[in-house]
Amino acid sequence: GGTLGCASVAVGSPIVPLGSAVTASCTIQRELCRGLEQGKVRIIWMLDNKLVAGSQHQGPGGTEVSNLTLPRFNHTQARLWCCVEWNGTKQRIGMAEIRAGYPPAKPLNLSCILNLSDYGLTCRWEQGTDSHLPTSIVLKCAGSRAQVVTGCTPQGGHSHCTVPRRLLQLYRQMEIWVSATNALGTAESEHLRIDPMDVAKLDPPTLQSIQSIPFQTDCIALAWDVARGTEHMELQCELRYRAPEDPAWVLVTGIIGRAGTAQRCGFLFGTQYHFQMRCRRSSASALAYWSEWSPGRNYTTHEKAPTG
Amino acid sequence: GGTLGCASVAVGSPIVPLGSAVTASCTIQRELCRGLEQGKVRIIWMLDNKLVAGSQHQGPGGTEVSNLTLPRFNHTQARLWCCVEWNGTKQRIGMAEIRAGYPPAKPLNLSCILNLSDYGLTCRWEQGTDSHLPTSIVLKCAGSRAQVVTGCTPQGGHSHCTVPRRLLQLYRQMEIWVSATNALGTAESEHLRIDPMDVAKLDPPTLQSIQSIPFQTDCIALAWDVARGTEHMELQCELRYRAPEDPAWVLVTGIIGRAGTAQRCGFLFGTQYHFQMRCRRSSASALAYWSEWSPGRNYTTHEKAPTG
Amino acid sequence: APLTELSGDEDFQLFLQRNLEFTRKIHGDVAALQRVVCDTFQLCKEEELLLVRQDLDVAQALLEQCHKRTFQAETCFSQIRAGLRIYHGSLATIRDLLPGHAALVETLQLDMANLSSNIQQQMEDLGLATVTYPTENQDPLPTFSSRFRHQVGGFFILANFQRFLETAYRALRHLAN
Repeated sequence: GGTLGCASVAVGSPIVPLGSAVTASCTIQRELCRGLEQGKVRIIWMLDNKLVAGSQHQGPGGTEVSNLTLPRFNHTQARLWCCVEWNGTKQRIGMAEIRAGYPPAKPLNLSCILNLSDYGLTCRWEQGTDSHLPTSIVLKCAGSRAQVVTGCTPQGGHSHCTVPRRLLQLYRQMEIWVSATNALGTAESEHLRIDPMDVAKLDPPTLQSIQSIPFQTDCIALAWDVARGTEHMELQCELRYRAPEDPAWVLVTGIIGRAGTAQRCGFLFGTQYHFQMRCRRSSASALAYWSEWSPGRNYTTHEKAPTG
Repeated sequence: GGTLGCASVAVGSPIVPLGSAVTASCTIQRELCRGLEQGKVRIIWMLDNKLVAGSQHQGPGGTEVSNLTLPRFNHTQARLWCCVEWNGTKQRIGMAEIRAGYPPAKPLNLSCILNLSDYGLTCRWEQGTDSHLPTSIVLKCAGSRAQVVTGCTPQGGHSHCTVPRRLLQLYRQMEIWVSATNALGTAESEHLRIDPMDVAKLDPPTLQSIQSIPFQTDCIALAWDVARGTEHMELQCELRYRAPEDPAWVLVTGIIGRAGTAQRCGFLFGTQYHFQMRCRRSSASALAYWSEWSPGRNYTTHEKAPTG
Repeated sequence: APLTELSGDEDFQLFLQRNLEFTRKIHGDVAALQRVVCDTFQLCKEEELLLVRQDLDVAQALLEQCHKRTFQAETCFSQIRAGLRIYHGSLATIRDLLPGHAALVETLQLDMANLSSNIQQQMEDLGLATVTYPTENQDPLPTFSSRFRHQVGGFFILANFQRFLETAYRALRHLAN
């Protein structure tokens, strides 16, 4: 607490749960207070700028002591002033800062995405109710044997941060969680057990060419390429198409393989179709993210071939 | 010049004024050139990819020397290749890069503005004709005793840069100029001798209220406030007003003082007027910038008071 | 020529006009810092802290030769420069107290250094002897035994500096016609 040499303010704890009781004492050693040697010393308490009543008594060694109890402290932050009257003025001679709040809330909905351009792992979560206290929040990242714990710290009060590549173990399970700590306690989110590659977010594939297969004009052949940087991956892709006036997409799933072609029949003749494709790693994890749908490509099928 | 050990190319100067003569020599020490020991050595010159004729003769110590003179070198940048014939092919065995251009042009129309939000001094100038040569351009700033020369360097080929506050001397004359230097010379702009405060660009004042002065209804009183951050300055302000249908503004000059009110008479009754105000520092310098005109304010004067 | 006879000298008058405004600017920035100390630490009224002040050794620069009765221009200028240096150093205490306002404190220190060198150059222009201070300020910073005394120390550094600026301002204005 604030000590003047001549006055010292002590509080039970500078940080308390919101609504709990606060006790404080102000002790004045008169012989150390120039100007307070003579006459009666009347100790006055102020909470921020509001007078509050304490109980004053003589303490050991000729000191004057005033105790104060605030039964329900419901300020998140306040200053407790110990004052005395002197030459007709109220002199502030001691002070203690008190903060009140809650233990940190459990961070929820932790999810991560691996950005394939720099292999940084960006994780997001929901912070929960404000604890009103300085709270340090850290994303923690441990190899499965948890020898080394790395991670990242969100900046500027955001609820996301990015673990740089050099702190990650790729192609192996890691444990990832958020830890929030303040003076009143610590809370941890669920622990994600994932291989960062399982949450890789791919760039969409690109539809290179679409042609009708000459003799069956209701079939088309489609050539596509995977996004740069994903050539080495086992991918699972999907194709969707529809004619402009169709409300619903036709979805073709289970296109496997790294790059290549796909064939599809049953198209109407002389009709313009809009095609899009997307891919994801065919890893076992349910968390795997689909890439965005690729930029669309239009293709108009042949008019019906003259029969006979 | 580029030396191969066995061949060395020397030029008079790697950087020459555009259109001036260029001389070069290529010296071949046969015993150092594996493969050139036997037979006749024929030196061939190429300017970039064009053949040019040199004059070859025997040099000291069994060397072969070829001299070349280009009377009017009008490339801004070219490579001079020394080659020899070998096994029926043309071998490039030496090279010298030559650049040509002009001494830097004198930077013109130097002007500066002090931005009052961060007290950075931004100066602009005109660069003049391109010298075609790598030219370093620096804005220089010296206290009047020129003990310390600071300034700034324009980025990305721009003709402006900003001297940060910590490199400025406020409320005292500084000398500011632009210096351009390349291999062929240096050029300096005019030297500005100004106190940075003299070129401060103020934010406009704000018109707080406009009222008719009750008994002389053709007069109005106008209250205005100076822009934040200029409260300590001696200001010189101007007011302008006009009725919507008037083509010309009425201009009231010489309004002095930091914040305050101004009175003005001769207004028509029951007429809406549009008012604007602007200020500048009333420093002696003719360079002082006016602020923009303040956002306009409309005010409709009273109807004519009933007479008698 | 003694400074007071220079009232007609144009350069000297320009120097005075410029640095009167500069002093007003610095005074305004110190007032802004005082408002921050009041808002942040609830330390607003000097009369409520007189007892505590008796126990704190806080920098205070006196300007005896700048007061009307004992006015001596040349010495007054030197005392202003010496005072600016003392307060320049003790502003570091304020920067520690108010990390969120470090930019305002640094601007204030830059302005104080500029004002001091403006005065120095003017004195040299007038052929007066001057002191050149080393750029880095080696004076040890005062230490405080508690956050409360550190905050009150900061309050009084600013209060003393405001009075110093007001005295210096009156002296400059006395020289200007």
